[in-house]
Amino acid sequence: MLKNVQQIGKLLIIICMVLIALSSPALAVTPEENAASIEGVQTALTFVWLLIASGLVFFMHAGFSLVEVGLTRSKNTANILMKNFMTVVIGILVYWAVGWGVMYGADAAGLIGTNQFFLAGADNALWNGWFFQMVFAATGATIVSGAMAERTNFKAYLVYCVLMVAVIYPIYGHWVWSGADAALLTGAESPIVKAIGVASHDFAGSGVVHSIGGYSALAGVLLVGARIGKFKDGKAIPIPGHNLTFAFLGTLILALGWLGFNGGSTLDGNDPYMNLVIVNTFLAGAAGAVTTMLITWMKTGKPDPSLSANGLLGGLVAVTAPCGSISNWAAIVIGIVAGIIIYAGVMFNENTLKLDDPVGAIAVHGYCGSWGLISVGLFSIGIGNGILADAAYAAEVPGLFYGGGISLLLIQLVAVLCTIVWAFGLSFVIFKILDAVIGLRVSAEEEIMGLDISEHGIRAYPEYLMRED
Amino acid sequence: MLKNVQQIGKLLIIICMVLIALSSPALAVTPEENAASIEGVQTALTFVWLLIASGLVFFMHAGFSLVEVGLTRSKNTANILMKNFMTVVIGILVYWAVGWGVMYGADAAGLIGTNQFFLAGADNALWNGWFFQMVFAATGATIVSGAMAERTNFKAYLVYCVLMVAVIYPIYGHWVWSGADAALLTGAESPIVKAIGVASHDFAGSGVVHSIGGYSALAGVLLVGARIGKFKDGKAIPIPGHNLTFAFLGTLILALGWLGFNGGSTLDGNDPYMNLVIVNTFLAGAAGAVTTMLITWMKTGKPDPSLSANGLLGGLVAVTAPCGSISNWAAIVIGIVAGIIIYAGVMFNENTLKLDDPVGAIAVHGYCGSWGLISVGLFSIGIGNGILADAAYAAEVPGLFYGGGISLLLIQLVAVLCTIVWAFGLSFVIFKILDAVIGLRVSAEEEIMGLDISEHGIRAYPEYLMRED
Amino acid sequence: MLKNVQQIGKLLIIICMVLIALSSPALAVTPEENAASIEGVQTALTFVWLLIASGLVFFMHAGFSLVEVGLTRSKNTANILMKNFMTVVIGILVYWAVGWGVMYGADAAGLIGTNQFFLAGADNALWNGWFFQMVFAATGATIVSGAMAERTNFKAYLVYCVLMVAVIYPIYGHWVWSGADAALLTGAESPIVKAIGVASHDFAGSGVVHSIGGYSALAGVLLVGARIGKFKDGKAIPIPGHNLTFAFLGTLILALGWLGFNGGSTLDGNDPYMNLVIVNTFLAGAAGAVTTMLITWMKTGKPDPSLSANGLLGGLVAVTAPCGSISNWAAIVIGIVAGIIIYAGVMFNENTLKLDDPVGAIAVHGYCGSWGLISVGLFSIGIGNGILADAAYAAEVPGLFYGGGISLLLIQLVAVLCTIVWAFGLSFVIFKILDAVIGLRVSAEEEIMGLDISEHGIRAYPEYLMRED
Amino acid sequence: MAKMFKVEAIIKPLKLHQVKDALDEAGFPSLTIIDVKGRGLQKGIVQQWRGKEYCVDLLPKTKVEVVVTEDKVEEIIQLIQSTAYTGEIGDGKIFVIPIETVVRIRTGERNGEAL
Amino acid sequence: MAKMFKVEAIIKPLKLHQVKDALDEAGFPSLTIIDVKGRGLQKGIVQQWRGKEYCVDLLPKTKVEVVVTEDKVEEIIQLIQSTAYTGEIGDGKIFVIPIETVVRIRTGERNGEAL
Amino acid sequence: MAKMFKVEAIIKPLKLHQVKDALDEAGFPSLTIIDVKGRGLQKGIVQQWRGKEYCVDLLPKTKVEVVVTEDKVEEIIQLIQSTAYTGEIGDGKIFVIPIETVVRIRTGERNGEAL
Ligand SMILES: Nc1ncnc2c1ncn2[C@@H]1O[C@H](COP(=O)(O)OP(=O)(O)O)[C@@H](O)[C@H]1O
Ligand SMILES: Nc1ncnc2c1ncn2[C@@H]1O[C@H](COP(=O)(O)OP(=O)(O)O)[C@@H](O)[C@H]1O
Ligand SMILES: Nc1ncnc2c1ncn2[C@@H]1O[C@H](COP(=O)(O)OP(=O)(O)O)[C@@H](O)[C@H]1O
Repeated sequence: MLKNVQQIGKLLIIICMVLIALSSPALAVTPEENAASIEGVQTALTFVWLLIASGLVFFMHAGFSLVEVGLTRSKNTANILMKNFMTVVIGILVYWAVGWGVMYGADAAGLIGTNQFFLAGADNALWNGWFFQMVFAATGATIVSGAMAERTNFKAYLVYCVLMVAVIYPIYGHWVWSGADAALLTGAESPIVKAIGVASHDFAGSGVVHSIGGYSALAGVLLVGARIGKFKDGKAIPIPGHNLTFAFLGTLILALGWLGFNGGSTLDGNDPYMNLVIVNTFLAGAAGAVTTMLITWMKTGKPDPSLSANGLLGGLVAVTAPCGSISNWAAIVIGIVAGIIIYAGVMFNENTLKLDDPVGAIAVHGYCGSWGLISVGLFSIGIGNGILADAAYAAEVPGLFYGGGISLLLIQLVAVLCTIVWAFGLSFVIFKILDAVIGLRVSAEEEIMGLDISEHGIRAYPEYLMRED
Repeated sequence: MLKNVQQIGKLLIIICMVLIALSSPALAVTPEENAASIEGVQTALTFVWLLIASGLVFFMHAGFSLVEVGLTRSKNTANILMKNFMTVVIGILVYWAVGWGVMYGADAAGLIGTNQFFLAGADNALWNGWFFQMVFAATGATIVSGAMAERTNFKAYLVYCVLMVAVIYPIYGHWVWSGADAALLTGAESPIVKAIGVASHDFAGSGVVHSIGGYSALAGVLLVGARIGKFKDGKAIPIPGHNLTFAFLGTLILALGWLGFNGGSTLDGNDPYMNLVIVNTFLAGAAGAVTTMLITWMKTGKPDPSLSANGLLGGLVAVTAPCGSISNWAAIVIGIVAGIIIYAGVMFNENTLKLDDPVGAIAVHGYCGSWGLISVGLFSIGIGNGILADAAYAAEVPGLFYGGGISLLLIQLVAVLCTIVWAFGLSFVIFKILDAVIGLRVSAEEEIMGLDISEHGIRAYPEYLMRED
Repeated sequence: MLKNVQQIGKLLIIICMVLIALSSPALAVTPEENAASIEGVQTALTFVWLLIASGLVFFMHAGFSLVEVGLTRSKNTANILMKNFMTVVIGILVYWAVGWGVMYGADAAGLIGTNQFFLAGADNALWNGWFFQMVFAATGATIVSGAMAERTNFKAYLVYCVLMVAVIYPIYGHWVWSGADAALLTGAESPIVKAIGVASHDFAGSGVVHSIGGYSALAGVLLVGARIGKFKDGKAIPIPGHNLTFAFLGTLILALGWLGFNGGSTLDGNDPYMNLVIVNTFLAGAAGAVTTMLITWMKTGKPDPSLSANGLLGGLVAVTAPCGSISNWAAIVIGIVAGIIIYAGVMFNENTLKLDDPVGAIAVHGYCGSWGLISVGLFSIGIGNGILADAAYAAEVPGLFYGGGISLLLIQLVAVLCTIVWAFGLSFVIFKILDAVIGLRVSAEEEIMGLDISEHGIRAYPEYLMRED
Repeated sequence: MAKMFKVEAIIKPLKLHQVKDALDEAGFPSLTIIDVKGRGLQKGIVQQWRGKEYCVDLLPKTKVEVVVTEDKVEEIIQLIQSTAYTGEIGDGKIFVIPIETVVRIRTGERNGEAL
Repeated sequence: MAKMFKVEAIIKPLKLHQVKDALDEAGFPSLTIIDVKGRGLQKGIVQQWRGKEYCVDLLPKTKVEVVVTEDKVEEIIQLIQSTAYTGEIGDGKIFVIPIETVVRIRTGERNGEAL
Repeated sequence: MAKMFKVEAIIKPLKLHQVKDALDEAGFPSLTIIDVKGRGLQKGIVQQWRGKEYCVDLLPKTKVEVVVTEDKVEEIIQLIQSTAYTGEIGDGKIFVIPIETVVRIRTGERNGEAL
């Protein structure tokens, strides 16, 4: 009986359509054609949105350059500019040839992608996706570059940069973002996910991008050692950067870039939750900046510019994982905690670990990245609940503070562990090898002379008379 | 009878739909579903457009920083960078907690909004709207910061900044943009609008943002006094800024930002009139720059860089109110007049009023903002006329030069008066109180030493040897 | 019979629609209405996309300024900033008044446009198109400004700039992009196109924008002569620029701008091929940068920063014409060749031609622009083939390496010839006249003093003590 | 031939304007200025960087050099001393150095005529 | 022991190259260069800022210092004078200052041997 | 009245810290520092710009000036020499210049008391 009705329906429709089609060309649009057009526009909107978001993230490389240049001495400026510049262009080529395939190619054992190298067989949708992912890829290496600035061998850095974009970043990325059933940290078939019962969540990469960069930087800083003159009798000596205007311009460019970084990470120009994502992003960043400023004000009686700028970045890094899964107030709390982590982390690194990280990259990207992952386990509202009623891309279950129990927090902690073990461990090995083969550090003479002269035979500002030490 | 037909119609449709739904899933798209999807895409396009526009406006804070830094001395650079940076982050937090509610919350007496504090109950549409409005909100304070640069107490400025974003800006904003029936300057029920017979129009904020900032700056400059050495025997002494490259980069960033500032202010990604708006914006800015350059060329024999840059900004500020309501040629005329105002205004402030405004903020934002409001009353074409045939958001009636008589001009003049009384008056009182409680100005010694050292214990460019005076 | 069926169909539909319309307002959406809405959204998406792309291209003027400033001496910085700044604002006004009409107005003989001056009769679609084209227009003049930096008379440059935007650029542009049937290089009715049998293709302006700028610069550099001290006994003496940070920031801003420059040039926000375009763009740029860096590394033992930055730009310029018509690997090859051209071109200009081009504009824009046009003839896949199956705006036929034979290569070579003859020839004449009437070059005394003081009575960085020579 | 001396004063940068103007008015327009950094009885100032304080003990100073004949030395010293004076530590010092010969490049004049 | 002198020349910055090369060719490669600002008979230049003119009376100059034994002083003066000469006001001055001792840090050599 | 001298040392910039601290410890906190460029036996360094090499023969140096009474001169020379020493070419030189008068601006004290 139903079948009959169906057939009659089909018949009726076909008749209708024939009649319509015949009757007048002006009226010849079917709902199905419209639906296809609508889908076309939706796709086009996603393309446009992601391309622009990619542009903003690409521009972040200018931001990183300026922050690093500003917070270091002018005798190493050309070298830092070149390192950051080559990082992007190497990133483009290597992520095209290898990185994307490793990250998003056909899954092998939940651990690594295995095809689509050189973007073989790409179409416009893939190019769009690649471009957005590519601009993220070089970021990890750039973070490392900042932390190791003013004493690292240029050639060794370039080789490291290739490996970062080809291997370190995309393999961890595969575990989280590949969408493979077995993807180590997020796939339904992954033993870890099965054991804990819930998938890990890292919206735009507090872990994938920032922690990976931050803990790789930790390995690098450890192995390359402190700059000459940084520690005297075990006490850290301030080495002021040469241009605060560049540092602040860079920071604001980075904040702008985060609009694309997080906003684009819904990967869908039609997902209204990009608004929640972006609002949370800026609330957390602002809270971080204010917090760090207040702490420095209390500690030394004067609000510190470069740490306040770090505070903004810390808040932004931290909220990058949870931004699509939490309320506004939680974003602010996350930002405040990030601001505290920035101050405490920078001091801890310098005073306790005796690490020399000129730009604070380890605290900003490493520690705040981990805090970001953890915060998902605390503040996640859960898809379908409250403001996330219609959300598509957020942490699925509620976190600890929203009655979701400990599971989400647990898997997030596992993710934190993975970033540390993977990024720190692998980078440590790579830097060790690079040190043996190429030499990780320039000579003391070259360092004192400045890497601009020793590595590039140039001065960044040849006309200004400036003190060498 | 009609009722019967309706019922038969409904029945037919329901039958049709059931048949269609049953017949084939592939064919199961109704025009209504399509219409809903289309609306979804339209909304998504608005979201995307406004988020990007917001990003560009956010980036204007980098522009303001660079212009202010560039036109002042290097001994105050870190302080200016911090002030502008904290202005944005404070703006984000305060406009979230208070400002938005005061501006767009439920209207009380046409004067003030009263709910939605902390964005209570927000959804994606509201977050989208908030984000766009938020990036505007901190601008007023930033304008003030520039005019009072090089001698204002950091703490007093921060407190002022909070009040600007929480009270001064959003209350005036409520009068113009809240959409409330009784909104003082635009609501149909407002006694002023009723009296004059037409609503005021301020497209993107020549008045709301720029005049408010400019006249607040006037109050501040008056109370804080001139920088040491600015006037000698009643004659203004030039105090050159330390970096023209920053000033020009900042100016170009501001111009870029205006694309979002004005373009986004249709608040609708589907409104084709964003094109007219943006074209008028850039025409006016260009006309302003050329005009000011020519005037300085004639006056001193050499085209002046920083005033020419001010000329561009003056044109942009002026056209911000009328840009959606006028023809191209009118935009150019408005820009030319703005360029004249810039030169005349800067000279008048310095020579006659003996005001010390290092960056020309009062002329750029105050005077040109007022000219922008007035120009609406002169050049408005009126919705439905000529090129505005399909316009949705423009001044409703024609202005004086388009046969609309004096009413529009009148209400625009009332708006100008309101900006002056409100911004100058309230800021004057606030600065007076701040001066009594915290102290508005640093000590002469601190000023001479530079605010970088006195307020932050830092130098912006510690490696460059530079003269202190 | 068919007619009857049609009539019955129409009748049925009308009945249906009446019934639907009567039955319920909520259901009153026809597929035709939806189709119209969809078209509206598609148009709106194009508007939004092109406005944003325009913004990015506009921002390139900041990039050009910074690169030029960074690679020259600080005593000419204010002058360079002013020149670039006035180029944009003059560009806006002149392209509005004249340029657009000459380029896109009603065609006369395939050579020139003849109406739409002052954008007479413009609607939103035209404003949108104008804005996008306008931001391209001033680029040519800016290129010239860089090559002739540090010794050219300001007034003469401004006059040249007007002519560039009013005549030189738009006439050549008319031949390629006007869409006129007779358009010299692309119209089906053009004698050249007829003779060769295929239209020339220049996607986003390797020729129209870059070669025209580059070969105009060649004429200017030839006539204005080398900077004092550039050649000693026929040997080129390096004159280092004063700020590499600005040069690199500028380069990254330019790269960002290219996203809009090439991505926007599909002129359709719904064309998915913008993704291919942008991916190819960045691949070529990256390949160019790496190539030039490696060459300098091999040649002098140290990787050269400013030439590597030029390498990126060379790759971007070259791929601007072919980016929508080629595969990824071809983009990389094109970039590599561009990187070689940059090094060889800069050396050839300096060592052989004894030309003094401080920023490398002739090699970057002239030579790489030509290579870009030629590469279309080699690597074009052809519309409808392979990845270009659905492409709308690409070179129509395959190039030499894709079995398309020699025709496409031939017409591309003709286009190269046209850019050289037209831009070099006309600019040569114009500069000659300007030299006679105004004087193209400042006096030796003014040049030694620096153009900042002589042309503007200002120093860009008055506080820094710096050597004059 | 009158003996000649270079009066070399290290002063606070912000006093330069006054010193310069005073010298001009008193008929000594010619001078040379050098940006220097100095340390004397004056303790350095405490600066901070990323939350850590450190002492900058070399403070920016301005060196003013005026070459005159012996009879003008005392007048110049008085002038500089009175205009550069603030009474606070760090006001600086004046050193007087003998000059053997002075030549004006443009004219080749020597010594007294060259001043 | 030959007496030693420091020849201190204040010249136009753009003449530095020539002076430096001339000294080198004449066998006096060793010298020290300082960026200074100076005022002499030469009037300052008028600059402008935001539409207002003002006079900058301290112009950038370069100080060249060469320490030599007495017998070389005149030669150096001649050399500098002839190469730094433009004939225009502002060409600068040369001051000759007695030096008591010279020490080469690297070797500890003194006086004549240290030069 | 004890004779006074200015000990003027041209040293490598990166040695400034050590020299400064050594002087301080030895009881000579007062000094003046000037950024200079110099050329001596040391060849310049080869730099490059846009693929072309060129020689910068004026290298950044730091001039340290300490004015003391005659009896301290030798001690200061020794101190500077030992701390500024690297043994490589370019270590610099020390010049000792007689000083006629010293005045402390703040107090008006002269000569020995002013040091
Ligand atoms: N003995 C000295 N040798 C060289 N320079 C000196 C000497 N004493 C003082 N100066 C210079 O004079 C400046 C001011 O000296 P200071 O002792 O602080 O002044 P005051 O004693 O008046 O407070 C110092 O910064 C330093 O540059
Ligand atoms: N008496 C002086 N004391 C110190 N410096 C001087 C003196 N006279 C000239 N100078 C320096 O020499 C420079 C050139 O002097 P100026 O009088 O302009 O030269 P000329 O007399 O050849 O035109 C001045 O800028 C200043 O730095
Ligand atoms: N005769 C001199 N006159 C002026 N300055 C000198 C003279 N000799 C050396 N200098 C300064 O001393 C610096 C170091 O001199 P150099 O000859 O390189 O040292 P060394 O002989 O120990 O290698 C030079 O850069 C220069 O500034």
